[in-house]
Amino acid sequence: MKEGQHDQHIKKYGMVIDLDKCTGCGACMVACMQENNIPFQKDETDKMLSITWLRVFKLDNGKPYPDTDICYLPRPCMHCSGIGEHGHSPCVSVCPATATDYSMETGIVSQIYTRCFGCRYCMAACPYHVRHFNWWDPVWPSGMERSLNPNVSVRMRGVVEKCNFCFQRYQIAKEKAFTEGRTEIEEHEYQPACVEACPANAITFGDLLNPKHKVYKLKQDPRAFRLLEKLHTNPKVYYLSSREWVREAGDNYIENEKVDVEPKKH
Amino acid sequence: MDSELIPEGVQRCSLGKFLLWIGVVSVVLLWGVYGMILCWAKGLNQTNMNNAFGFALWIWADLAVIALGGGAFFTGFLRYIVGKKELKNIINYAVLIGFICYSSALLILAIDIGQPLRGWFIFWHANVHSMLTEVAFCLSCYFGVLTIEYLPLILENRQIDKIPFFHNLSHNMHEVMAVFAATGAFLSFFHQGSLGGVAGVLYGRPFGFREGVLIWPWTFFLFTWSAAACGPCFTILITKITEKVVGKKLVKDNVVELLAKISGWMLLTYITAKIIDTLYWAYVTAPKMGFTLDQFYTNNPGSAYGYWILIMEVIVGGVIPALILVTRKGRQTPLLLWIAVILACVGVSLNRWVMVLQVLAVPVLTFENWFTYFPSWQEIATTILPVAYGTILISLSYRYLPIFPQESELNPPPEELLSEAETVQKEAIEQDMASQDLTPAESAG
Amino acid sequence: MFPFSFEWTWDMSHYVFHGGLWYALSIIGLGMTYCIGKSAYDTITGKGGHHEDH
Amino acid sequence: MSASQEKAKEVSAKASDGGAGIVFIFFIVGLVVSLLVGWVLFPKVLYCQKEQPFDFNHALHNEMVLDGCQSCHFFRNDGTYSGAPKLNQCIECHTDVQGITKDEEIFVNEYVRNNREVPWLVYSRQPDCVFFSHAAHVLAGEMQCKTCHGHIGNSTSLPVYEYNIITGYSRNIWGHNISGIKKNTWDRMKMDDCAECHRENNVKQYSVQTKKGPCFVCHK
Amino acid sequence: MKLSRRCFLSFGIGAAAGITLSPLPWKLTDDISIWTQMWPWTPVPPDGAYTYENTVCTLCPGGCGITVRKVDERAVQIAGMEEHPVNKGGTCILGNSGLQLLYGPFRVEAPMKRTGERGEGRWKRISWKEALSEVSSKLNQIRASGNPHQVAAVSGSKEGTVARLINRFMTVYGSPNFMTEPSIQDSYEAMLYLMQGATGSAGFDFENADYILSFGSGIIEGWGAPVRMFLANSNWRTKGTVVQVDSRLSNTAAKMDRWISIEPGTEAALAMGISHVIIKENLYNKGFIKEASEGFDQYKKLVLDAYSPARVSDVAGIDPSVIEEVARAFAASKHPIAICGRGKGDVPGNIHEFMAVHALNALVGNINSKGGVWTLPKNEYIRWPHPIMDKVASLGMQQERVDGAGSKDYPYVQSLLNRFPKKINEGSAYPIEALLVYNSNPLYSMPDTKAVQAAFDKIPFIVSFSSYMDETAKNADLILPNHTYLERYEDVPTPNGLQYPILSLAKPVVKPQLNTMHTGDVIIKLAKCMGNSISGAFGWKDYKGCLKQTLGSRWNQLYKKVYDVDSGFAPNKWVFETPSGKFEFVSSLVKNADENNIGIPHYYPTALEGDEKKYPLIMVPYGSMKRATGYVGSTPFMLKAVSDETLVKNDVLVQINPKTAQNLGLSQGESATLTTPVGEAQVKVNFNEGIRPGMIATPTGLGHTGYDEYMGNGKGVNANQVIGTVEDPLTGLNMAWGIRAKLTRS
Repeated sequence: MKEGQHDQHIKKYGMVIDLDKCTGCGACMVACMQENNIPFQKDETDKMLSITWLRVFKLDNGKPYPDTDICYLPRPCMHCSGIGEHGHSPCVSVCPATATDYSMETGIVSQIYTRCFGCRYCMAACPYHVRHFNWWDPVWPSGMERSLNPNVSVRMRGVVEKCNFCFQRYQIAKEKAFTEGRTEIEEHEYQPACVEACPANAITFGDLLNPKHKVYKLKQDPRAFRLLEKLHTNPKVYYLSSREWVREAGDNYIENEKVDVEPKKH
Repeated sequence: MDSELIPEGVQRCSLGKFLLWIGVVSVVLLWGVYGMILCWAKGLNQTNMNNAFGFALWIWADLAVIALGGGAFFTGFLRYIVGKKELKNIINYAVLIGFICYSSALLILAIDIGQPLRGWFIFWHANVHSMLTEVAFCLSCYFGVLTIEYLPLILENRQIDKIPFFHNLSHNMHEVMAVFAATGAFLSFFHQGSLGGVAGVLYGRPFGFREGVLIWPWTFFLFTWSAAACGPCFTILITKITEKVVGKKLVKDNVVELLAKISGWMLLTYITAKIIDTLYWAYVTAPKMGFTLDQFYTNNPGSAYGYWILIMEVIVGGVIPALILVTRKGRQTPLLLWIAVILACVGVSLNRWVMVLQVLAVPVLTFENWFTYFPSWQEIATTILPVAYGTILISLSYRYLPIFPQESELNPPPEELLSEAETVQKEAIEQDMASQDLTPAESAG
Repeated sequence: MFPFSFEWTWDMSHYVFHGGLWYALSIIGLGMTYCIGKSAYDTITGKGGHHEDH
Repeated sequence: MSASQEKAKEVSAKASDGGAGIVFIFFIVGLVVSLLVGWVLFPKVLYCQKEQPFDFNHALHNEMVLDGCQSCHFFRNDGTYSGAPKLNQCIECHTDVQGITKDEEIFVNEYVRNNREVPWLVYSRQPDCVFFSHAAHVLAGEMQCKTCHGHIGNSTSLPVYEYNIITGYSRNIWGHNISGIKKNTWDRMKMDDCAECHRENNVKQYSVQTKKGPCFVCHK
Repeated sequence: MKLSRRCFLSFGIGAAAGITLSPLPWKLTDDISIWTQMWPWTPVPPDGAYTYENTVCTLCPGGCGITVRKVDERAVQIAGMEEHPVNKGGTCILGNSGLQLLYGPFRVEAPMKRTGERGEGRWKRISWKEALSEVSSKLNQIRASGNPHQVAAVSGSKEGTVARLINRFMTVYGSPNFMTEPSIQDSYEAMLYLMQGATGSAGFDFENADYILSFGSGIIEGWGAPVRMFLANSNWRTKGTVVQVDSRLSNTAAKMDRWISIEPGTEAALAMGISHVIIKENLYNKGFIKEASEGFDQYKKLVLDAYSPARVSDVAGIDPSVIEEVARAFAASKHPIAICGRGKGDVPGNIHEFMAVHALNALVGNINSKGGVWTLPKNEYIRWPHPIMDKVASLGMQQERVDGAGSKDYPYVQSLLNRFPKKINEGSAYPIEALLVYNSNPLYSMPDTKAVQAAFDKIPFIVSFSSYMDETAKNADLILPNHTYLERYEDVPTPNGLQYPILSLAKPVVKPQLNTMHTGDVIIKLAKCMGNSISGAFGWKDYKGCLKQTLGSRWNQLYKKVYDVDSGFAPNKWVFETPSGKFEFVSSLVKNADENNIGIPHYYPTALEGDEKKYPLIMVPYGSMKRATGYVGSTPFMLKAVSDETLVKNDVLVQINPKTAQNLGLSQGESATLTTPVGEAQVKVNFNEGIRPGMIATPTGLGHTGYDEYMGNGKGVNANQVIGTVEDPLTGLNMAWGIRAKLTRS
């Protein structure tokens, strides 16, 4: 960004997901699908072909019965701000046709479907597997296209798509604010579909830079961790877990490495 | 029938046999074309790629043919820039192989992308920070250069050469070929490198990531270097195969030996750099990201990505051929030369395989498992398509173009065939030859 | 690729990248133009060259 | 000397004895024909015309309303823009044929009586991949309607609706000038026109990739 | 012609120059570029005015308030209704994907009459008039023969005006055979009746409870009102302790504070063991026991004699110290609650287990008090005048119910649907000539589907009111499709497990999309078709009129706000309606309560179906929020969310401990045959360390055969195909939590 353009309206939207509360029920996944016009096939059991912008993973501690433990981990796009928070997330800088972009205003990584020509380099770049390719033409069983959301365009075959923190809701909230003579929106006015749907209130969303937003405090929770911090991708999705093995599962550690997942002291 | 088109002073098999041969290869070609059309019409669901393997067989094939086609730019570089005169006897063939490799790569890319009709966005809306943009630009420019280098050869066809304009054109193009070759070498250096950078810059992929102090992927240089080292090996290999098929010597030993020697030293230095890179990666880069070398090579399904692949790539496909080629005895012993060039080609292909497939197969999230992938027949067919296409193009070029300047010298024709103007007589002889029971080697020639 | 495409910015990475690209394209383009032009001229003037130098 | 060289000689001989004039004429003919094709025929083939359901007099209505364009093309409470008026807005006045025009007769008889929405063809309809916020431009940016839509509000009849046979877009997106040259801000509605205005008005340029407006501000 | 060649060349150059200088190539490039970005076959959803309408979701008895987002007339999204006290803005996965049930092609488009063989799927569209006359003439014919009791009805629920209209219709028609889908609510009701004399349902003041002892209840897997339970659980993460007793690592077991793994089916023993410790260590609420309980001494003796931690430990397979620890913590908590009813709660269960668990609540006196278990009165808002019955009806109503519910053998329950197929197949009761099915899909959701199918085959006339072509509708003779829940009015009574009465009103948010009719209207119309003796009981013009009249003054509030909480409700602390007026540890309502302790909480091992030698493993079905198991099937979106550890292509994966699998010589992902005394299924093996060795867990909610492929037709196996029923000796309700099984390589 050029000198002089810096302003206090810069936001960094992010998410804090409380894994202690998450029950793995999948409501977030479906809310996301409904909001974002995600197509479906007759067979969706191959998860590597299935488009789920938000996928709930099941983690286990690998111990035998009855010491086994499992934990669910919902994984939206991490909206990495990249090394040094410069916005060069792993996927953005690799896109040859500038179809994916990082906005310094919101910290959201966007995907422009009409610009994407489907080279899938971004998918190779993303270690979280948040990017999905449209292997098929999107076809709805007769009549079902009636529930499509007009705020999100339907993606054609052959392009990559991913979670965008329901950016359309940000736009809608902005429009409302303009009507009311405001230029900024309130925390509650912009919440992604998954956050809204979560029946356990496990997901919190807001501006990570704004001390008034709930996520600001939550990200400093001693239980907080992010996925693959060692790669310096700088994700904007934080997870909370009171279980050490879960926090440990957030990153790769080599043997005998001192694992720093102890709850931090306040 | 087509004797008017065949270069002067060389012998070729009968048209019937030739057409039969082309016909057989065309069947394979059509199979590939069918797979290609399926992919275009029905979409990439025809492949076994998935969201974990966004890059798969095709991208490997691309990287591999480009590496193997590296013989063109490096031989060109040696011939026109360094000034190794002897190499003019193999440069034509190197160019042809390069042309085939690069056109195949572009074709595969056109199938591989999800929206082929929008493929040109990579140029129009270029993101200059992407390695792939660099690849696309240099690849297509260099393909242009290769076409320019191949064009004079076509113009030298006996009939085309008769047209004064084309005759002059080919002459003039030869005159400035050094400029083209230099540009080609420059482009090639960058796109071979940026292909290396494709995996090297992926800082979310610990297996491929290789950025160093210069904030530049080391794989950039390793790829350029390996292509320069192994490309000529592939040129030698294809030349040797062609010689075996047609049953004639086409290039003098000293030419091949020179190329082999340079290749050997390139390979030796490359593999040294590669070993240093591997060690640094194993002991410094990967552990920083929480990985050990062991994690990269063990516990994968069916050991498809086991340590064997590292040994095959570095020792068997790198050290051994390098050592054979740098020793005079090694490159002068036909069998050893054969082994060395084959191993070098296998080594570089394996390297590309690893840098495409294994990069993606290694689970990065701790709660994911190794990803597995096996190509669908459509992918295999479209990958074999370039082989068939290349075979046809080589056959046509060999038959009708003066590819090998030393051919007539190495294979002096029988006296009675020298009266080239007498076409009727020649046809008669050809028919005569066809009616005789020729050995396969003769008939192929 | 062109300064009028939306993505174009006047910065160092674009200078370097597109500089290289246009340099290569110019050489290819000018080289071919020269060859074709010269061949046309040679053809008209009847000054055909010979291939003995390669 | 080969046959082709002989031929070349013949040709050059012909060229030198006065054929150049005819050749030049052919060049001019080719040039003129293709210019005509490109400038005249091509736009005719490229754009098809569609009739609006019936004609509409903006000027007449504009005189009768209090709040200008926004009287009918209003913002909803949630900030979304209503676009072309719906039947229930019109029937406040048009329950019966009031005027003497044939168009009003069509409107009342075919649409009001049958409670059918009028299938207006929207001149400025952007494609599905575009997100455009009227609120951001008119309310927050305080822009005038005519900056983008021109003087349609003063027109007494609707212009012919033309659409591109390849893209299906309304002709107003590219603009009526086939060469894409525009004189007024409302002559074209392409992405570059949006970008140009954004740049001129210093709209925040937060994109990491392009150093311009992030793509998804306008694309969905 | 040499000249023309040159001229042609010249012409060509001129033309090329002209074209380049014209807008043609540049414009065409741009247009083609746009064309490749806007494929006409990619749907473009039309935009419009956004509106939001509140209603109540009736896809399960959870009773969540929902807000439907509409774009003009299209519903495009369902979100939780922020203000609704049950779900406070949350939705479950099924509720969230409800629009797929509205717009899906698997809906029944119009009244349908079967033309082919049953289940063949060949139908003829008929008019509503024809449909009604078809049903009424058939029913009149049966009635005329003097056998009105030979008509039966199955309803998804017994609550709500539509179910009550059907019940009323049956009554004036003359059939006692109104049956409802069973659930743990039946067991809870029977238990409350036996121990507290109450005729009402159980509510749990979870919001104020601080220690939850759950005996296998799937707190976060659909038990009770699912979304409300999720919210409660989220609060407990900071303000409470939940201990889950479970024989496998269920989601609940994994997510709660503590998981106690026990031998399957020994929950009652553990409850009794905890009782033992509480009583022995004098930790119980003396006030409650003294003032408000009856039969404590007898219970105490039983507990102390037979359920020492050491003995319970042998039975349940846990350490005695765990029992003591839990007992002490439970008793020491301010508001502890013990709950039971396994998994999602769709199988009623063993009444003595319910009693044993509820005895714990009594021991700590946490009944009808803050943070405890409350008794809610029956929904009383439906106050219709008693119908006048003619002679035929009266005679019919005097017949014993075909399922035996309410008879002297099973006096504590109102419906025993699990006994229905058995009685028909045995032929021991009178035959059933016609069956009406509303909001229920017995051919899919009842255990032992083969037996249910056999029973249905014996019924000559089946009418389904289903909105969807589900398994039962597919096997019906006539389908009179109901509006879907987003197209109709409906009253929604208090959801399962809520501790205060709440009434909600579902309103149509979209116009009926197809030629369907509200079942309430169908019943009223049908009654009117059938003559005075029946139509007299249905004085309403239509269903909406009926509902408006029934809700009376509450209608306006409900119409505006969707829900209406009965704020005046408070539980009667320690007041009981038993003959003794006290909480009865030994139920005086059970004859010979001492005989085999039949009226006292106690443990006995469940006699699972199957021979242990032939079937060495125990198979338990397990539910998940991700798979709908009730009347409606899982939506395409839900199937998309189903894990690949459950379903791979069309194969269901059964969960098995790796050790057990290795003993059987089975490897991960291998195909196997699951055999139980009831049936056989082709499955695949999934290693799961969360499964107790010796057990197999089979996912429920898969293997549909109605609907269509997007709704999971042919995907996996319906777990009900391989599980049977076990009758509870006291209530007659099904208490089978598992079945013996074997798994062999196939």
